[in-house]
Amino acid sequence: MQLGLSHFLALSALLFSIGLYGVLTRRNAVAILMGIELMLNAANVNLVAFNRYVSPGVMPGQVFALVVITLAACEAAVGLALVMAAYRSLETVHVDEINLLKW
Amino acid sequence: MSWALEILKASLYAVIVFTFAAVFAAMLGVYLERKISGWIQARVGPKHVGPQGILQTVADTIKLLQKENIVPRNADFLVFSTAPLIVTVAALLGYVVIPWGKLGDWILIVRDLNIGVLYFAAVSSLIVIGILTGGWSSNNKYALLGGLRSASQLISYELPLGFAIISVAMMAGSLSTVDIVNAQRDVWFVFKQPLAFLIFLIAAAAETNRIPFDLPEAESELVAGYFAEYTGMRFALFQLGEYAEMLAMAAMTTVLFLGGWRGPWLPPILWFFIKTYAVVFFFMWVRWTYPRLRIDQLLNLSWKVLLPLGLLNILGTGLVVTLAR
Amino acid sequence: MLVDWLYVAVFGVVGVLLAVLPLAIVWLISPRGEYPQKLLTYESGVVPFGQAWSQFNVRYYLFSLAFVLFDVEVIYLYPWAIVFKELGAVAFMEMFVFLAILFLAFIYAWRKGALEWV
Amino acid sequence: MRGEMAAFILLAAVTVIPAIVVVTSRNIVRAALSLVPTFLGVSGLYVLLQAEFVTAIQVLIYAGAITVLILFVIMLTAGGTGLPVRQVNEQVPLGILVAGALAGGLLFVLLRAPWPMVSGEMPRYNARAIGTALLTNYALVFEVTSLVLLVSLIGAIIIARREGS
Repeated sequence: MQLGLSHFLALSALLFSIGLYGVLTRRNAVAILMGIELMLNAANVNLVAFNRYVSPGVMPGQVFALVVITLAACEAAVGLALVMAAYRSLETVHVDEINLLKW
Repeated sequence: MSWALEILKASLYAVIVFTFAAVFAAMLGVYLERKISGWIQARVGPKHVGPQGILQTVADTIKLLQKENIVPRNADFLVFSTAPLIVTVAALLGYVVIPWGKLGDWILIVRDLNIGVLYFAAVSSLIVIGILTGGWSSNNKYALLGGLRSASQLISYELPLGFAIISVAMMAGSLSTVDIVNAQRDVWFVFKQPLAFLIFLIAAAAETNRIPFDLPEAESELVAGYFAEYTGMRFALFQLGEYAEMLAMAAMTTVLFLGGWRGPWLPPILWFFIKTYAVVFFFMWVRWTYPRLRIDQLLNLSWKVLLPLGLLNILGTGLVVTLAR
Repeated sequence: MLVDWLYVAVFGVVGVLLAVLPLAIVWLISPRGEYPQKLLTYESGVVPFGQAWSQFNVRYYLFSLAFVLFDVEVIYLYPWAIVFKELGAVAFMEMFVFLAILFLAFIYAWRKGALEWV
Repeated sequence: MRGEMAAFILLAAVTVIPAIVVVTSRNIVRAALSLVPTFLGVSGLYVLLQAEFVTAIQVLIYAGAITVLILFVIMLTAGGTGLPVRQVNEQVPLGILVAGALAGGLLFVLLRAPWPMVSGEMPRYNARAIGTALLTNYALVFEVTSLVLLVSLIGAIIIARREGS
């Protein structure tokens, strides 16, 4: 069987679902961020795979994969800063205990 | 079939390079370190095993092979055992893109990747993970503190290192190590990019945890830093990784700034080793001459001096090259 | 091109195997004698107290934060560095603007003391 | 060709199995460390897709920088393995259901859609092509990226810094 676009798409769908599962079930905010990183990676695999099989020769997919990597880094930096701030004032990193705005 | 053949060839290369690193980087490196430190401090250094103590490291290796591998009860076993492997393998992966010399038209390089220097920077950034997790998994306060410090130091100096590499890539117009050496046919880049050379040298010394940048393992305050709990062969793997990385950094300095294998009269391989070991000697000389920096001085040097200088150097190079076009 | 990376992959795998080899030798020939004191965390020879896994200062985080964001900047410098000669003054101006904006970020981090080890 | 397929299957295993560890491991540090093989596996996939430059960037940024940041935060907050605390919330069955349904739905759609496939090779000098694209067609994207970096640095510093110091 020839290695083709569908293989990569299937793998990225799987990776995305795993990431989603992590985001839905984890209590630790850092672990939720790790799930989000997995999902972003899945999206990146899609971008680069489409670039390879749908428009080889021009680079939009890879350029936007770079942009997604940039945004993932920004997201991680700001998200983890929020975790640090929450930990400092509430002494917990568990999202179900960070509920000051809820009553 | 050709795939199997390539894998076989690659494995052979890997074994050769690994042995080379173990012998030339670690064993010879440790021996040279002890001899040079002795010479600088007006001592003799290792003397008894073999002529001039040349077999001292071999004896040490055999000794380490017989040592028990202790894993502390409170340590995280899996992470504890993986950490030295990460450091060693990440250091060795960098050797793939180093061009050791030239025999006729045949360049002695495992693989001339298109993105050679970027690849080198990428794999050496993996070392941080090994050191950080090694320090963490020991469940030892000093080791954890050493690991955190080491990680902050390594990541801080990765940026100036990258900037220095980029300045060279700008001059050569390529990221391949072979292209970079070929671009220095007339003038070595150390003369065109003296500032980048200086930045690279300092950052390389810091990346390999050499004194004056050896805070992570500062014996007097942190016992031994991130590998305080490691014994026997696992400890030796950390050492191997560190010395392998030092040789790789010295070789990379040679490739980027000192014209690689280029030089008159002598064969290219010899030139490459002369230059590389000159850089290694420089690292050792600095190590045994200067006192250790304080951690705030260390981080200030990287963030407030080298980083802006590196950026300005890139902009200046860009301006000059664009205007001279 | 794929062959290049096959070499890298083989280097990784063989590297791990060769690094495990001495550990296996050690496991075969080294003496083994376990008693509770030996498995204690060494620290500096004093009996350790408490867990080492405790909270550390936030300043470590500020450095790694700045590192990640500037490292991302570096990935744009690499492709620029190898093509800017062909593209001429426009490419240089684009990078100049890019770096100028990031220099603002750098100055901000400096002024706010994020690069300060106190 | 069969070699590529074998490499893909191997890389898929290297990517997916640690990814499952990432979302299920009760030890938070091991979960974070499992991110490393996942990221390296994904970078291997980029190699198969002839995207050399993105491969190196994936290793440099994800494995070398973001993982370190995550490890730092784990060590600076909870500190330990997280084993003594419950790591999952009460949505586990629901999570399995949703993730499974999403995977099924995505696979159903993705594998049936008639993608306009074009055969061809990617440019040999990947980084060069990306650089040209970034500085010409995508110049605006490139400049805005630096603004995003500036804003997130400012935001993160404001959030993470202790007040009054």
